[in-house]
Amino acid sequence: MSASAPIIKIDSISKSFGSFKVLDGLSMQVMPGEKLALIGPSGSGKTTILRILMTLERIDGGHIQIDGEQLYHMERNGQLLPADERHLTRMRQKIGMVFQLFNLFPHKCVMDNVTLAPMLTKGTPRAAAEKRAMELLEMVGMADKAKNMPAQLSGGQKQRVAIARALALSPKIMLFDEVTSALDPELVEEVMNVMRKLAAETDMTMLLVTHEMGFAHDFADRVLFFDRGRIVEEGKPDEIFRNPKQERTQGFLKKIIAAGHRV
Amino acid sequence: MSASAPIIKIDSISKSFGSFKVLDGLSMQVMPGEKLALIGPSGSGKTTILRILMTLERIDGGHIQIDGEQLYHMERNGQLLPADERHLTRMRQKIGMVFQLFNLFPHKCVMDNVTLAPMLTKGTPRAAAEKRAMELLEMVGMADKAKNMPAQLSGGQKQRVAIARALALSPKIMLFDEVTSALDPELVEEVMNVMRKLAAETDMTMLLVTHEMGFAHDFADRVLFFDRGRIVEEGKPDEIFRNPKQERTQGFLKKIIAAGHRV
Amino acid sequence: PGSADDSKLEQLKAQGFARLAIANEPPYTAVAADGKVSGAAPDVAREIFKRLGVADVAASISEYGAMIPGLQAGRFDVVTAGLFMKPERCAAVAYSEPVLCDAEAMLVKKGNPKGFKSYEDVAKDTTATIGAPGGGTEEKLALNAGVPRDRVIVVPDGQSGVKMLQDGRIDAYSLPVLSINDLVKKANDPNLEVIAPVQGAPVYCDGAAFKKGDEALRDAFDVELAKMKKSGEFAKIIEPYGFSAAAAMSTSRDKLCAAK
Amino acid sequence: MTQWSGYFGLILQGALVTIELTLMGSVLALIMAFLAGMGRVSRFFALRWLATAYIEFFRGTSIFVQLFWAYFVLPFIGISLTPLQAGVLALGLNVGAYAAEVVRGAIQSIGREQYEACTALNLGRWQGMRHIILPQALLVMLPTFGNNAIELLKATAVVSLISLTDLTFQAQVVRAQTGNTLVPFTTILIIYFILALLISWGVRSLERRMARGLDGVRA
Amino acid sequence: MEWDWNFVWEIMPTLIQGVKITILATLLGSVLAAIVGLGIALARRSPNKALSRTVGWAAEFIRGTPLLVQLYFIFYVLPDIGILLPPLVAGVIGLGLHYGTYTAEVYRAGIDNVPRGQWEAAKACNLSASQTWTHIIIPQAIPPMIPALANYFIAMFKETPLLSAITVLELMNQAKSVANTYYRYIEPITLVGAFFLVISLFSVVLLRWLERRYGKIER
Ligand SMILES: Nc1ncnc2c1ncn2[C@@H]1O[C@H](COP(=O)(O)OP(=O)(O)OP(=O)(O)O)[C@@H](O)[C@H]1O
Ligand SMILES: Nc1ncnc2c1ncn2[C@@H]1O[C@H](COP(=O)(O)OP(=O)(O)OP(=O)(O)O)[C@@H](O)[C@H]1O
Ligand SMILES: [Mg+2]
Ligand SMILES: [Mg+2]
Repeated sequence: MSASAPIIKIDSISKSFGSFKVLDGLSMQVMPGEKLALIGPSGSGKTTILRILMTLERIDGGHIQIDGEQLYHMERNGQLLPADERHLTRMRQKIGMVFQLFNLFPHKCVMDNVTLAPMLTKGTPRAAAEKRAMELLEMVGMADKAKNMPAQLSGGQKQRVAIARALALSPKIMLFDEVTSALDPELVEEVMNVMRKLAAETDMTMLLVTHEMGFAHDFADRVLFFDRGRIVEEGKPDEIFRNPKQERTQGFLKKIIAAGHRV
Repeated sequence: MSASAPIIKIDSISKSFGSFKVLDGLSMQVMPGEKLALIGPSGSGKTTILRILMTLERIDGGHIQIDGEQLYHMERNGQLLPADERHLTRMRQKIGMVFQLFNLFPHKCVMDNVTLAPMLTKGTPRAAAEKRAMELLEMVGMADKAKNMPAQLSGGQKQRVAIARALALSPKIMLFDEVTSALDPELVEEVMNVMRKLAAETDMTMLLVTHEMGFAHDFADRVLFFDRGRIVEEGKPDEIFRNPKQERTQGFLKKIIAAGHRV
Repeated sequence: PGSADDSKLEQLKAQGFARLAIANEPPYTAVAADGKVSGAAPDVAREIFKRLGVADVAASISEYGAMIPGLQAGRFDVVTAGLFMKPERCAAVAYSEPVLCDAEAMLVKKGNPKGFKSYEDVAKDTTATIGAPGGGTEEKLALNAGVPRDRVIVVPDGQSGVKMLQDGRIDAYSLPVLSINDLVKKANDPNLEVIAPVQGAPVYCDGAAFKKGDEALRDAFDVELAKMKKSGEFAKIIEPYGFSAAAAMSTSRDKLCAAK
Repeated sequence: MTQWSGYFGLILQGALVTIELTLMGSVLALIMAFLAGMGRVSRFFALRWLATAYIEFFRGTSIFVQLFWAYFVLPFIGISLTPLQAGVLALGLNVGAYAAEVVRGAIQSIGREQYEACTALNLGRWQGMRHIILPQALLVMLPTFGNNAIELLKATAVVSLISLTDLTFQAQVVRAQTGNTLVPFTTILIIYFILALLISWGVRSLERRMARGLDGVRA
Repeated sequence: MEWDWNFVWEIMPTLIQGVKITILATLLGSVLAAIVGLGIALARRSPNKALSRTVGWAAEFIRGTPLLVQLYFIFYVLPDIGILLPPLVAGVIGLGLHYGTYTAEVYRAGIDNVPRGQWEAAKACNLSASQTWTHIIIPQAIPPMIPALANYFIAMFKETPLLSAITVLELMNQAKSVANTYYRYIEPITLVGAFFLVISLFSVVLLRWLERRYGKIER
């Protein structure tokens, strides 16, 4: 793996909301196929990184390369210019995202939620899009609900549809932001199972933000611990969870455990 | 403790929402000073019981006695009549409740949130009410924010104020409905600490609904496991969590554990 | 009169009808239950246009306030609505020779309790109020006679005026004689009394009002009008409605437009 | 003596004019509402400015004045409209300005997360608007649109200013010809109310049909 | 027709007289509408079915029919049953009743928008019904309503020309009177539009400020 080039290369990016600096010169790299977990206290900027990769927020400075190409810049005659909408549209094909609150389209049935984007953005014919959608719904165990409206589904089911929807565009990189934290405790497991399967079966690159340490442990090849927009510590799950080196990491994990979460 | 009479005596109550029967002939008793945890799957009726005790919902049948007096009925010449508003007002003095979403009064500062009810319902003079409020805010660690508005507080801080507000009426029974589940994981601990202290220091009767099994374990003298409006199993925390006898309880706890919660 | 003006009449002939603006005020105009338009003013106009070779007229009822702007904006070809000639109006439109003449009247409660004979009488009684159409001749006359603004009530239409008098909201309601007579007939109320004519108030005449610039058409209209006045047909049309042909023939546009 | 049946016929003719005005005015208002409402949330400053100017002008000046201008002033710049056209134009533009704010509000009421889902699925701005945002926003707009249509119905009463023989105008004519106030006005009050009920009933059943299986779209 | 500035200055004092009456009618109408609306909103919440239904239908009727026709009724028909109102009073009552049915909806929404949790917390604090209304619900319900209420009062302002039908000498009536005297229409009517636009633009600024100040309660 070390032989190939990183698929995500973040180079000292910064981002502020108003006068509040969330990210300040952050750099990191992700290898193709890597499964990465981002953990850390609330407000440390985890979500912000995913949203920046999905181009839902703009960066104030720095560079990001996806799959060897600039994300927020275009090269024209050797010069780096700010990206226009067309460039962003092309780059977004490589990236998919699943949200904490699913964000399904409430006025479309499960099937239409999954087929809409391939049909509109790639011009996939309906028949092909529906065939592929069925496979994906099968995979997340939702094939029998293809005609349901989102309002008729439980939270766990909604989230599984959202995963299928994001997969339908076959992105190279998938971003997951606290995909289980809005679910009832009993429904969490079904979504986690789908994601474990996904992680094991595909060579997609995945970034996961979560507060469930046990899940992060099972899912990830590598864990990044964030605090105040900076990477405080990173390493293999076992290292981070069993032997955190930094005081900040230790404190965080202790509090989480005290609050009743298993690591 | 077995010598004294129960402070809450629920006698085969039933409750429906539309055609959906939530509680069907439920009976249970609580001793003075007891700390009770209600656990069970989502929708099993835990919240409904607390809301019925707080008279936020009416029952369709059955009887409830609080502290030796009928809650929803009045005795007149040996006959049981439906309670009128005056009777309910008197009975509510014995009961306080803390909500999942705090429900602080957003247009009043912390101090006024705590003093409002004693001044209005008991006619406590402002000076006395504020003195008592300061003690309570001290206890929940919020004395320094007495002049803040609720919008300026974090979730954990809001919940601690809500606890102080409920305590200000010195009820004999306190009801807590998932008081930590709307909080960021790092803030959960501060509220739990306040409640552990409360449980240890007072002889108030307390009913707690929670999905945090570890917390239920620490907090409660007795745990009730609910499913579909019925008590499936009850016992000391150690019995329930280590050796559940019913299959339903076992299944529930297994799922919760798999989802990453510590027991 | 240039050739451009003559073309207006040709144009009306070609399209086969002329567009009239009329008011909702009997007996100058009347609308029957079947929607058919009659009344003194449109009947005269219909006859003259027929003689000019324009087969028919299309009349639409219009608010007084909308007539002159409509004429100027080319919405109507002519206004025949009982608009009395006055110098300031003569400056705004091109009038034909006089058609319908009428004196001013006042409607009061039975027995004329305040003893009004003229607008000056209304001015003298400091508690009296008088109703009149907004911007109309009667309003102007009352104001000129010294009735203060807040005692001259602007009444939107005849029916409202009668109702307000009956309800005691105003002490007198002033309109041309024939309009008042028609209202009284319809109201069929024995407690009303007509004072006509109002002392000191002049007799006014209306004419068909054309757009400035359509003087050629107006002149053609005048020629036929004069012929009809002479032959007596004019009187035959308007006298059944109560108007006097002699009054119209005894004066002229030039006199009325110059009057002070 | 009074020929009431004939006069009721006149009033019914007026009702037809009122209905015609309401229908055509509503269509124009709807078109303007979407144009200006979406203009208000446009990325382009010029469009936003244009839409804002339209909305503030037509909400700011009274409908009476607008009607007068449409009928009597437009001819001076060479646009001569029939009374019906002028009535429809003024009513449609006026109510359209109010409804445009409804469209804008509904579009903005759709949560940011739906826009973000569109971005994450790589839908273009117009694709997202067309397939995701507008269908949901429409349901939010409908009830207020119903109210706007009733406002328009009531506003048609002012067209008598430009000699359009609508319901109110015919009632005035009947009143002048018969000398009776109570009968014509009671009649048209009832007719107006029935028309208003028809509008709200129609909108409500439309809403029910569109909302089928959509619980959760509206808060 | 040419625009004549001399004429404009000549008629300005008369029009300003009219503006004064217009503003007076709007202010009095607003006060009445605010009170009537509260009455309707409370009556519709009443557990007494007969009361809440009757008031509900009456409000629907008033809202579904044109203000113009209602004004005719109040002014010309009510005297037949012995109720004789001066023009301005009749106008203010018409405006107040008509707009009261709108403000009632604002009150209803304002009260409904106080989250259920606040009612429940009040109960858990053992507050009585009247204490809950005065200390918890009303203080939270009123501020968010202020912009919506102000909005209706501005709309009312623009409907005052209807009062000319019942002989109130407001702005529009003065303008028409002037126009009929001199046969010049463009200037007076355009000035009326300008007056309305100026006052509306001013009130838009006021509204924005009200929205910022009262629009939201931070929770
Ligand atoms: N749109 C925004 N406007 C202002 N501040 C924002 C915005 N989005 C995020 N922030 C702030 O940026 C900081 C980082 O937010 P972010 O959502 O990335 O944190 P996080 O690590 O995902 O936290 P959590 O675990 O609570 O989701 C927080 O302090 C947050 O308040
Ligand atoms: N107002 C209501 N109307 C209709 N159904 C209701 C209402 N309140 C509760 N229910 C239903 O009653 C059942 C029991 O609800 P309750 O809130 O008591 O469950 P719970 O055990 O507290 O669940 P959770 O753990 O999700 O809070 C649920 O199925 C719920 O949908
Ligand atoms: Mg986050
Ligand atoms: Mg619950």
